[in-house]
Amino acid sequence: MRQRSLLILTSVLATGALTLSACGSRSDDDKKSSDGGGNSAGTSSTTVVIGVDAPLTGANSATGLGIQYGAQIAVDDANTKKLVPGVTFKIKALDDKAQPATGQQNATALVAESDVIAAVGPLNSGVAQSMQQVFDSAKMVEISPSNTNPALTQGKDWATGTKTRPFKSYFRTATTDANQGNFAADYAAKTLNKKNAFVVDDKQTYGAGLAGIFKGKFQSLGGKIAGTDHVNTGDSDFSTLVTKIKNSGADILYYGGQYDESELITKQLKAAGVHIPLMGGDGMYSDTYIKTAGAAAEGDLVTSVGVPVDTLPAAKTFIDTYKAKGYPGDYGTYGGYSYDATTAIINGVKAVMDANGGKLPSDARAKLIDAVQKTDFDGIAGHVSFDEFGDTTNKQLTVYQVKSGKWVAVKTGEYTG
Amino acid sequence: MHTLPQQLANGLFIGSMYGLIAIGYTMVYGIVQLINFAHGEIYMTGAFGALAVYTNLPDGMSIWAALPLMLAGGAIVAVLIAVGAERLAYRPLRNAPRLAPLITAIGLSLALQQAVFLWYPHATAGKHFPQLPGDGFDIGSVSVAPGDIFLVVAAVVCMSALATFVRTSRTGRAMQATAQDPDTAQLMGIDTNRIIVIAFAIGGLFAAVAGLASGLKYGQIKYDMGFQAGLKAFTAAVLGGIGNIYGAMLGGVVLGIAESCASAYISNIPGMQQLGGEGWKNVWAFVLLIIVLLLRPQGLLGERVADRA
Amino acid sequence: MTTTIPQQPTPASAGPKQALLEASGVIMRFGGLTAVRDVSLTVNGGEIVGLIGPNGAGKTTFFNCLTGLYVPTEGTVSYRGTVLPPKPHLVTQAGIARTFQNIRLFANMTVLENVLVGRHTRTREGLFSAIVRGPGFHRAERASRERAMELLEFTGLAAKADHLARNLPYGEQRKLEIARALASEPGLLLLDEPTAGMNPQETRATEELVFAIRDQGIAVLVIEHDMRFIFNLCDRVAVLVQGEKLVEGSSEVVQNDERVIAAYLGEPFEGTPQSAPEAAPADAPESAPAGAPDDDEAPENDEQQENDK
Amino acid sequence: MTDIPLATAEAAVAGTDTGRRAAPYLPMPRTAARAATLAGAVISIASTFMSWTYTTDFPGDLTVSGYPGGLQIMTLIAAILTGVVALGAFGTPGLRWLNPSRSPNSVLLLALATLGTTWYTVIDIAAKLGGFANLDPGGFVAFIGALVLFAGALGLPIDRRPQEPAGAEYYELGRFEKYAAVVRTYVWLREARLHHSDLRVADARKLNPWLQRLVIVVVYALGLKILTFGLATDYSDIFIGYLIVVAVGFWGLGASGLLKQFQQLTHRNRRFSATVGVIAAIAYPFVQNNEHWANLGVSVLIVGTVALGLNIVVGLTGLLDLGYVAFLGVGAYAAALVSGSQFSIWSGVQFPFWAAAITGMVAACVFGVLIGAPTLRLRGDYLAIVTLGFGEIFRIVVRNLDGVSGPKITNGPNGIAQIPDLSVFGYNLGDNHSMGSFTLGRFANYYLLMLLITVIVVLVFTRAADSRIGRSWIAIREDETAATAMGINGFRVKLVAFALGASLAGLAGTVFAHVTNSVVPDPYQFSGPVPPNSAFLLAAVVLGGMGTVSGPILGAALLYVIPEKLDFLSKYELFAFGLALVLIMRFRPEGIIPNRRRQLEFHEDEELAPGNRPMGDDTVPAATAGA
Repeated sequence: MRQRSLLILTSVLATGALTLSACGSRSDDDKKSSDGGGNSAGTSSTTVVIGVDAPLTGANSATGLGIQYGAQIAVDDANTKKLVPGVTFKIKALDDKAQPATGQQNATALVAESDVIAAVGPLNSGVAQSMQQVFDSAKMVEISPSNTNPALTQGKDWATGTKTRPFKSYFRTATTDANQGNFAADYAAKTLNKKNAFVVDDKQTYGAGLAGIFKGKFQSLGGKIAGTDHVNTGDSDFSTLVTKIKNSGADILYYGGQYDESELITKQLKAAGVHIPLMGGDGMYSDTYIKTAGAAAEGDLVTSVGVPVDTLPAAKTFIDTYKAKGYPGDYGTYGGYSYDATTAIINGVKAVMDANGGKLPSDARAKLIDAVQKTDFDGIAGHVSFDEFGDTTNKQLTVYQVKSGKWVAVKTGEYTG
Repeated sequence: MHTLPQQLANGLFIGSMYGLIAIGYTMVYGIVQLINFAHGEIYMTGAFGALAVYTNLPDGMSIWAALPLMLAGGAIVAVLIAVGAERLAYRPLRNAPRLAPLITAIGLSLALQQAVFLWYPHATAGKHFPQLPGDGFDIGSVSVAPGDIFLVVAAVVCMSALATFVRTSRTGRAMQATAQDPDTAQLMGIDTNRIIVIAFAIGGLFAAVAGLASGLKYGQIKYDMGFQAGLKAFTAAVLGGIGNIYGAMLGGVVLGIAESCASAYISNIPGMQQLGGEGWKNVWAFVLLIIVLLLRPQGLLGERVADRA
Repeated sequence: MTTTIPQQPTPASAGPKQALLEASGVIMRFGGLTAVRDVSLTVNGGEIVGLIGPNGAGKTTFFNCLTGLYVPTEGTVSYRGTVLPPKPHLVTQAGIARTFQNIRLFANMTVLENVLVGRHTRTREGLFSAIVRGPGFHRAERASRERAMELLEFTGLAAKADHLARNLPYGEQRKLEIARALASEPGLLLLDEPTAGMNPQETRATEELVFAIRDQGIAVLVIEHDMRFIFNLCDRVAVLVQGEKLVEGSSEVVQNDERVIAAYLGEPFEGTPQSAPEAAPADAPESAPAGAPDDDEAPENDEQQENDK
Repeated sequence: MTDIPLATAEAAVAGTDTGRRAAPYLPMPRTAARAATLAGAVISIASTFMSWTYTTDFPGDLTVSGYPGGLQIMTLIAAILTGVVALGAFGTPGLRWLNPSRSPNSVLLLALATLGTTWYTVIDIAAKLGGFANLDPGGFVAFIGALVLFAGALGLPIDRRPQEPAGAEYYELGRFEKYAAVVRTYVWLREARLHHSDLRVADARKLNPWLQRLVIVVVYALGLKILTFGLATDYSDIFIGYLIVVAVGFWGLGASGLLKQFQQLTHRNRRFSATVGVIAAIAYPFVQNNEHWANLGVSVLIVGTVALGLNIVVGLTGLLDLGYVAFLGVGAYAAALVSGSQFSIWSGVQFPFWAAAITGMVAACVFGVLIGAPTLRLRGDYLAIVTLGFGEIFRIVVRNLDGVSGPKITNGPNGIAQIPDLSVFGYNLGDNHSMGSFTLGRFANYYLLMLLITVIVVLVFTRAADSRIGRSWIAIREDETAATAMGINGFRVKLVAFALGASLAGLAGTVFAHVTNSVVPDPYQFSGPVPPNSAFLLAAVVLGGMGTVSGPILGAALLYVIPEKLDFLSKYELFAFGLALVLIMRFRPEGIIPNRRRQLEFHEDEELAPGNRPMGDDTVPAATAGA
């Protein structure tokens, strides 16, 4: 008796649910199409949406907003220049708060929206790991302007030379830790003639990766490693570490991580009377570093990806636009890469449409993967094209040094190791 | 081992800071048996209060002249927040089940941290803090920075002032009585509410001193500096014997020295090469806490109380 | 109150005159204060023993020593010839149940649930069987509920089984505490001032209840201030003064002992806490240290405070 | 508390006091009030068929005449509901069942919902588009209609709190008690409060059992519809309107007694309603056939399940665990290690899901015991701080176990990536599966798997709570000394609760690892902008209701969905979070879904007659302070 009643009611419920869902989806469709109608009333163009995923709030938001508005400017440029005739590009920016699970939710949200064609982002390599698969199963292009973990494109065993590309749909316009770390080691050993390096990192994907690569390369160039240590992000007292460095006899300190900790380390280091330069990656390339560390920062070095922006006219225009629009966030770090990544997508869309007689094909997302793979243009941070792993072929790097309280470019080159 | 004196000094400096913050935990706990989780954030707001005063001072003012004003500013902010939290958040919950004030404290801690993050100008990243002039100098094999001197002097002055206050003043004795037995103290005509407010205020004041000292020592303050510091300070308070003000300072110093020695020397122990260094120091601090709780749950200076089931 | 408690036969049921509880040489010191001095006491099967004494005589402290809430500084407590470990739950497990001077029910559980908690030691169902809910679990749960309902019938609370314990009137809360204690199927029941705050009718009813319990073969040790209650009820009475056992014997013996009269002389039985030195009987050889606090209350308060946190 | 003793207690109070008190807030003739209410409802309904604004710029396109859209639908629904419930309250035959308590309070609250959502819309249009000039006549009609409706409802005889006894003292006012004006205002405010909780309603259990079940099914289906409707709203504006209608409307339905009747029904048909609830939950990915919402559903279930595990520790046993998310992490890492990911140190090892789940549970349980054993002997406060420390340490340790600064286990900061999708009995959860006209995507699959786990955890929770061990947990929470004196081995019982909580979190962690494809150390922290983190889990428990089953799940859902829908708030989320914890503890410590016990525990004074209120909050001796 009970069984039968259950059965009947279940089927009633199921029918009900089906009816409801049918209504629900139809009314949604109605609304959407009427919305679309409203929007397209003025222009007769298709709207193509490019998703952006970055931390837009929270501690990393300055950099994340730089990514968002970098992409925004690229889209605005494409729309005003009518780069792809008949297409209006729009940005849909989602906030991943630097958390993998949120990044993944954003990825599914972007994938679920049919007018989103590709995505730019995310900022953090850890977040990218959760997003790659979602985009890949949807055959949707994802270009990160800032992920530096080599494993994202070259697979787990990249360090041993056996590189395999895990996801065909993932690209990046930033160069990997491998290039930057090697370039830094090269500069430290050959140009600065340092023999004995102390290597510290913050145990984050970026910092630990960079430090590990620096260490390997520095040793292979005949340098000695005086010691290694790892700090916790958020710590402010590094006196123990400083004492260790002081007694290690190192003549350079390499730090893999962000300026939040390194500015304190360099200050405490020099306060303890250890006057050796601190060298780091682009995570330290910030004016805040010099401001907080004060005189202690003098002589410290960073490597940064790309050539100095003021040497490229396109980059200058970008920065001027960014400032003129009054966008929040930090365009300096990854804004240019974000612009280039977005432009690569826009160019890809153009290529896909050209091949389809000027219309967007139904499988545009999948076709875009091939188109982006063939990207080849001059962006604002250098030449943009992707190798067989989806990595940028632009391996331009610059070393900056603090001189009289300012970052000054001391060497620009390409790592070709 | 020639680095030992320096490492001990490093531990002493950071430990004094823990100790100063731990006073706030231990006094409040001693009187109302409440772990004021938000105390770490009070330390943070103290530092930001001091910075706010500094940024509004005329340019070119000497840091020595600014220092008392900054201290006053930080103290006012921290004490107001501490007392306000007591009055508005904790006091209404005195009769509530024991989880309620703990959860309130956590909420308060989050809200304070985020309030500074959101509304203090440009506080989303670290804020630069003014520095004492002068370079570091060496005492024997130990190098010391001006910020360290300020910290140690502040800790010593604060501790002796507090000890004198508790021992000799009427209010101080009332505090001791309240900590012993609040009911009886109230029967004896002690206004327990006032005593509780004073405990929160002293905690806030000491936290502000610690916040200022931290800014002077590191040159950077951050909206999230309170969480770690609060956790460490609470550990220090437990190590020293919660409720005991001398224990708080002792616990702080012990914790600081343990941390710096663990970070410096554990990697020298065969088989533990990888487990030393800065990265593991918080782990060792935690292990120390667990060991103390296992072996001497009443803490180093705490009294053995019957039936702590 | 003539309902029988259907009692599962206890395997080692002690004979009427067999010693059930033997406390020998129990000493309890708190810091410098000795609350219980070398007290020995025996309770035989089927007996009702009273424990009286002025406020602060150490009665409750002695109780706490018997039930493992305090670890006696010296001395042993044995039950049916086995020395009891000083752990409350093991003492209950062995067969000694108790009530508290200040009622300690599980206020937010229903009356029935309170009694079911008392069944804890007499049931075995763990987490796993609770989750799997096999037939054995249902059987045990049903049996527990039946037994609990019997006890509620016995104490006259069956109609209120679904009420929250906190909503019961005072007298019924006392009864519920007794029912809860009986649920653990004790051989010995310790009652700590079961009639405190009761009117004469309620006191009579409690007297009946205690007799009914004794008639089930459960020995009772009871602390009380109400002399009439004690002398009506008890086969034997022990008098505790200043932590020491002054006299022990039948009601008449105790009633006529002049030291007892001296100890109580002029002292109201309830109410104002007396100051110890004056109250010290002339012939008590070692008088307590001057200003010894009211030890009957203090440790209990302390312990309660600590557990309320 | 069951109905009978409550009723008798109230009766006792009523006997000595004035008893029920009903008075309109706006004095007007009864017929006028009724007429205004109905007229307001009709005007509001009519207005939604008109155009409210000129441009389509406002979200939801309110320019169309002829049929309602966007926020107009909210006004329409609220107004219809108000109208029919009002008719029910006025005794219209055939509609009386809509308002079983016969109290106009429900009409007032529903009118408030209508007013809230309508005025919000109108003001939002004006604010977004720059002034009231952007309103079409329809907007003004709606504005007036809602006002008339609300005014009419204010004129109805509203059931209120009994009058305060003369000379009552208000200690909670502190030193302000000296000022007569303050006290008068305070008394006035106290007396103005609605009071309908004790109204008697017809017993729904007398209905035909078949009808009872039908009602349950319909209500669950409606609930599902309301939920999916809310999730499908495109704009945060519409969602706010939706929230106003749902929250205030729910309150109104509570006043009408319908919720009480529904509770009676679910209580009577407990097993049946649980089954229907589960079926409704299963229907969710079919009804809401969108991968993003399925993903959100998975996240809500994961966090809700973990919060439920935490509820055993916090809600039942009364132990505050502030590092609970670490156990989720332990489970996730354990599952990742045996998942067959090439980044795992045992990259060849691939356990079937059931084995991985057990691995995760066991690993988390071991950690739970390791943390609990030294601390559970001590006071509860120590546990809070040690677990907080453990939560932090977990992240640090995991970050260091990469072979460089520690043994190679977790791959350090890079975590374990490319965790393959689960396959259960040959059903690969990563693939799309077609079922009739539905396609179940990856996240829908995981949603269903996670739902299974949630059901298991709910069963574990309810069964454990209602057993010997569960009673001992609650006894420990209530009075640990008394509990040990009743023969409960406090340490052991607490350890069991702690380890069980940890295991359940570990179980959820195993799914979490597979859903997110990777495990990295960062999410497992004390507080962070997004779940899971310990503060979030605690907030879910506290917001939803400590000690209840549905509370933490509802709490998790709200904490997920509200920020998702109101994206402009995301910046302030953590701040709001902290503030919410403080305010909830102060004003509604029992959470949204109060545990029967907890509610009494927290609001004891209000259950008593006003004159019997215990001494004011502020004069309590410090003995119990901070307890």
